[in-house]
Amino acid sequence: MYYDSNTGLNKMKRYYFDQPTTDKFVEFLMTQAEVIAPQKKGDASYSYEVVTSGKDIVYDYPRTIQPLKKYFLPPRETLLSFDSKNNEFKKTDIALNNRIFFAIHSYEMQGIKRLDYSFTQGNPEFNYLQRRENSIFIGISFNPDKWHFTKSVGISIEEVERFSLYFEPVDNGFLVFEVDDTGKELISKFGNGLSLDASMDFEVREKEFKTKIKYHYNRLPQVFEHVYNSKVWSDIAQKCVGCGTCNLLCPTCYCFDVRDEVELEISKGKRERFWDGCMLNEFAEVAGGENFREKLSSRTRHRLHRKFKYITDHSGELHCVGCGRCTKYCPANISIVEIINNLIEEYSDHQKEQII
Amino acid sequence: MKKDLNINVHHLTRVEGHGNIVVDMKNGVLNKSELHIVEAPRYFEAMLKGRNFHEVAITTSRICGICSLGHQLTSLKATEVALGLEISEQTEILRKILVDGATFQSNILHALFLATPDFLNVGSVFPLINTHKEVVLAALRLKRLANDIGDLISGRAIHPISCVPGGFTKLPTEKELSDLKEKLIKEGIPDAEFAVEVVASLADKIPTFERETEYISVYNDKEYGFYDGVICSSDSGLIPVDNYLEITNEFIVSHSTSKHAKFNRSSYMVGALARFNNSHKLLNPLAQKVAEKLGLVAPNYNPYMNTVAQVVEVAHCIENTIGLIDMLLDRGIKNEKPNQEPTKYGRGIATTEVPRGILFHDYTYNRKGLIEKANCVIPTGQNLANIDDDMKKLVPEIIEESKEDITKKLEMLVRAYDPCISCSVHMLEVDFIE
Amino acid sequence: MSKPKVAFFDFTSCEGCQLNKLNLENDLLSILELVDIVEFREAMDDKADEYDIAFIEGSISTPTCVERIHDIRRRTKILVALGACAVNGGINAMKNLYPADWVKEEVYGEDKYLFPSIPVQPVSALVKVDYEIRGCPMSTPEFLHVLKSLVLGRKPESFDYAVCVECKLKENECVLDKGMFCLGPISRAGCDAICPSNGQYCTGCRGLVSNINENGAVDMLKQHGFSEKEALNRMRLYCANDIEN
Amino acid sequence: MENTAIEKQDLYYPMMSEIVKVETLTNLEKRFEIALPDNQILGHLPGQFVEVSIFGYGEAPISICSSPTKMPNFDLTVRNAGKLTDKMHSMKEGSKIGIRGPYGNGFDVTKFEGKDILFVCGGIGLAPLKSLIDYTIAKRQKYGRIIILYGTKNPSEILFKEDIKMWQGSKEIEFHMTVDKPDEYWKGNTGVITTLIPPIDLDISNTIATVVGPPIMYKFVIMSLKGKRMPDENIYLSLERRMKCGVGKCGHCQINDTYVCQDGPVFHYPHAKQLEEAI
Ligand SMILES: Cc1cc2nc3c(=O)[nH]c(=O)nc-3n(C[C@H](O)[C@H](O)[C@H](O)COP(=O)(O)OP(=O)(O)OC[C@H]3O[C@@H](n4cnc5c(N)ncnc54)[C@H](O)[C@@H]3O)c2cc1C
Ligand code: SF4
Ligand code: SF4
Ligand code: SF4
Repeated sequence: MYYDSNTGLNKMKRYYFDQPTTDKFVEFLMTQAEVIAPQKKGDASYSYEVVTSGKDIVYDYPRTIQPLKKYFLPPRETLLSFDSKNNEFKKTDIALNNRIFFAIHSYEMQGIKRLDYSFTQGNPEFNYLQRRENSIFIGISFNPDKWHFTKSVGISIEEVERFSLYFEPVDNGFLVFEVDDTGKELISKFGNGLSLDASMDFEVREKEFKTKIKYHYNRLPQVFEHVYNSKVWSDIAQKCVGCGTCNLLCPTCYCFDVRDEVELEISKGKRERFWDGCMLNEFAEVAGGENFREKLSSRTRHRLHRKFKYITDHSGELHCVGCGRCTKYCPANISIVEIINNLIEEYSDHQKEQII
Repeated sequence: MKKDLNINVHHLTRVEGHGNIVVDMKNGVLNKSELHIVEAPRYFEAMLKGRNFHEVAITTSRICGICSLGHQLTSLKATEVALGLEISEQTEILRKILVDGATFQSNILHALFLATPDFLNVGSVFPLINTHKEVVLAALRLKRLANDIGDLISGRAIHPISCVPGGFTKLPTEKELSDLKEKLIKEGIPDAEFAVEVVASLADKIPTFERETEYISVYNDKEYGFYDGVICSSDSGLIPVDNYLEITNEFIVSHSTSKHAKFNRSSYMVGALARFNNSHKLLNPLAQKVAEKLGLVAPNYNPYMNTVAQVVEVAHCIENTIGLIDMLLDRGIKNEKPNQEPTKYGRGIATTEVPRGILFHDYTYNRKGLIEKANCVIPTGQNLANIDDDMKKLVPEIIEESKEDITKKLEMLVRAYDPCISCSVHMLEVDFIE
Repeated sequence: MSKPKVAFFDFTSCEGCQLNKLNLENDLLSILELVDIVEFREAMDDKADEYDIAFIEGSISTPTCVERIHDIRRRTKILVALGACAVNGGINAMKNLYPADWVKEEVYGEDKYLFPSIPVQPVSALVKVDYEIRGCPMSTPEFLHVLKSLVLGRKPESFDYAVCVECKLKENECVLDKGMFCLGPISRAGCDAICPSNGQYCTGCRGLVSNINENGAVDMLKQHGFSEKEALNRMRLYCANDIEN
Repeated sequence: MENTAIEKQDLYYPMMSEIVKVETLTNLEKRFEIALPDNQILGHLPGQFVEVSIFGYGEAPISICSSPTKMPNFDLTVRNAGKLTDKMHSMKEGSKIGIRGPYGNGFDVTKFEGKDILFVCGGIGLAPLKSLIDYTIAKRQKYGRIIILYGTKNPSEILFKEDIKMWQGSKEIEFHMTVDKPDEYWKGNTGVITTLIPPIDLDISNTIATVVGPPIMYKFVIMSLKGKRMPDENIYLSLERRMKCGVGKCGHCQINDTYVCQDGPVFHYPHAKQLEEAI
């Protein structure tokens, strides 16, 4: 899971882009495909948006509000439109534009990788997979803030898996690494006639993560074998208000709800799906009023188990990528790392007791 | 001559709120001719006590759905005076656009949807969809356009969202503003001109009746008095806003959950006609032309002409909004945050013209920024005594007509004031005892 | 199938919800294709004896209201509570926080008996309410959704989850994050998070989500710098009847 | 994504099918016979379900209550519980509805061959089990005893009265039923369904028990079966959860790490026992 980043990048061909070259590169990308990149949103937030002017791109950003999943599993999506008078329905056209996702962080890319797994398992899902076609990803490194803990879940800042190119900021510009053939092709198309000094040495500077999980990520599934009945869940439930933010903004959460809505011309309408979340009250309620996860403690437990155990048991990967969104945006300031560390503590106490 | 007459209109329709008209004449003596306000009291001023300054305008906006914007702005202004919050020029321009939009919306609603059916002898606007589809469509477009103004500038036309103490939490973009301006020019003005034609063709249906009274409105020597200014009385001239209690002199009458008001005479009038009579010289050129076309000349003493004055104001508001948008576009939209750091705590009094007339909010804040004392004086309340006086003069003048016609004329009279009954019952002054 | 007969009634309220319907200018004509509006005092003179669907705006706050609402319930097949005032008492219910007699006396002095007033109650406290449209004012898309659903003869969707959900779906910058107050995490959705989307905070006008963690909510607001007193006070703006302690 | 075979493009798209017969069973339940387009055969196993779809009203998972041996049409028994089910109740012969499926695992009928089968059905739980009951009756010689225990709240909720008459009259089937609250005409057993279990004589090592009913029923039925020393391996349950997609994507039906729509709704008890949230 965890690549030695130094060797990873060191083997790759690289180029130096100063800022004007970078701007030109963005312009070039925009001629190739729709470019999507982080931009400012509100006072102190960011979001991935379609680029209309290279000036809007923010290269140094902590994280966006919504993860990149919004481009593959939109928050609100029409599954089909119908005409009930004639008993007909139309599948929705999913536009197949080429898209380049630019200035993406490693954990975000890994989030997409986890979603790929979830949407290809069992019944592969056409809507998602079709949106995933013709996507190119260009990575960029980031400076961890107090919410990131990607390293604790085995994802380094310089993890380049699934990127085509990777940008590392250096003085007055970027070192651009050629990760795969698509990246190579892009550079050669763009670089025609430009002198892109490629000889620069590069050494990864270790960046400090302020937030850490106490155990190595390899041991987390094992911890989760033993904490199902932990007290930690009910402790968290005292604070949690069940707003669902942690589900909705998580890059690897993908649960949804489906609703039909008709137009004022009552026979026409559409079937839409929306992001949903297991933290919400009605998520597991059935006709007759039975709610299979009524307590907030059981909901948080389910959420965490989906990140660290249930899917992990099948995919072999943790389904938390350490982006820190669920913590940063939780109105009740509930920290996922704190939950895990508390679970670890309880688990290790328990282990000690067993030894004695 | 008829000696006895008894009219009791229970829950007058096509007005906002609940009111009854009661006329009682025995042996030629008029015992009673009153508008009974039976709306349930809501005790807003009491509820305001202890509310944080962020919540005050949100609460007072709920006094009335129709004038929610007027309450909101007046409330914000009073809060800003009390807490010493300066607002920017941009905020002021945006607020003026909002006042124009709200007046435009409300006047169209009243003139075309609520009052016009009377002139055409139908019970509501709905039958007109079949008989006068073009008019209804134009009216709907105008109303939508007016609401678009509120939606764009404050997030929602009813109970606005983004205008808060000290400024706006969200600003329109320049593109949105210039699109709105386009629409006002391309759609708004032609539709308004069409509406004026329609009203002109109905002019002979407007009852002739005159009763001179005192006209009170906001006055401002730079522009038609809407957003801000001093108090103007046609009897005694200009009066500072802080002295509003000298004018309103509220008193309780048993037939109304809303208090009545009087100043120099037994009653006074507020609203479109009062504004027109006091400020007509400051109307925009388009509105001046409309007034001329509709035969509205100041001073006008026919309360039924209030509806016509509203149409004149619609023209004014559209043209004025276009000018204000130009002003904003010239300056460019600046990304300003609301100024919400109080510099003092105390009393603040503010006035604004809402569609139905002059409105006062008067707050006292304590040192924690919580409301200690509040008073709101609402236009419909101020008009009630004047409506009763009008009825007293009108009933004997039309006593020879059928009871049905008399009832209709009385209903039309009350409707002409465009009374906003549900807000009028909130003009309740409460002193809190700690 | 004949068109359902629809009536609108107003009780103690600002009538903003009714007006909001008139603000459906673009859809008004299509609505009239779907239903027959048989009573709507704010806009028309007509009255009817029976209705298929009655929309009720406003809270119950006088003895006359009590009679009227029972009468309407008898005449209608379906009764929909429209807007915060009708659904949970809304802003009016703040009145209940004060001793009633004191308020009345302060306002009307010795004339206080002229105007009877009882504690503010939601419509559901007196008669069976089939469906609710929450909000202050009600949201027009939701009103349309309910109207269309009832014309289809189906149960409308209810939105028993937090405003935060809709806020996140729209990718708004969180106003709590900006140091403002917000009730979005515990208030019912269905408004499409219109207030946070306009940079303003959620005032909880749609009432609270069911099965709520009330202590957690107060703690949450405390963590954002609001005292327990302020937090509860501000929750009561629209939920005076629903907040216990 | 390169090289991903896009299979099943029609994951969420229903087949427009026809209701060919409607039969009122109780105040709340109706049985519908459904014909797929072009005489297609659904090809289900007993215990599987379909997603029923009515445009404007949504979708709902409904168990197939007829045996696969009945062809080409199949039956659904629907309780009026909300948006879609209410609309379905107002539909007549000839109406169109959408069908997706069959979904879920269903019962492994070959594994049951040669065994005695005990059916424990609570309320509407009889509907999903009916497909298995009918199947075992159709293939009668392959199975041992067929014992059906059926309990409802009150006599008015009894489903499939015709079939019950047949079961009661048949020598090849042992049928017992009970109601929680009898009315004045009720002559049979009264009491909850677990009261039917102790009196019956079972060859527990060769009996398969299949249990379907309301959520609270499972715990007690299993306790009774354990009381008869029924081994866990011989017990099968079918569980209900909220469900939207039916194809393992929407997340609603998860019991711990298990998707009811994929790995269920039929659960082998030793597996269900491992799932903390299951019963
Ligand atoms: C595998 C499976 C098999 C089923 N088989 C049958 C059957 O054979 N016959 C039958 O009548 N019913 C069956 N059900 C239950 C049926 O799916 C629900 O009653 C139905 O979804 C309600 O849909 P609605 O649109 O009518 O109600 P809605 O208006 O959507 O909701 C009414 C209530 O039902 C709840 N609900 C929503 N979705 C579901 C759901 N998937 N399951 C249960 N409750 C839900 C909601 O919480 C709500 O309170 C089955 C459910 C499952 C999961
Ligand atoms: S974001 Fe926080 S408060 Fe909201 S559901 Fe998640 S953990 Fe609970
Ligand atoms: S669980 Fe939290 S930290 Fe982990 S990927 Fe999801 S949102 Fe990010
Ligand atoms: S602004 Fe309010 S509603 Fe939106 S996410 Fe933040 S807390 Fe929730």
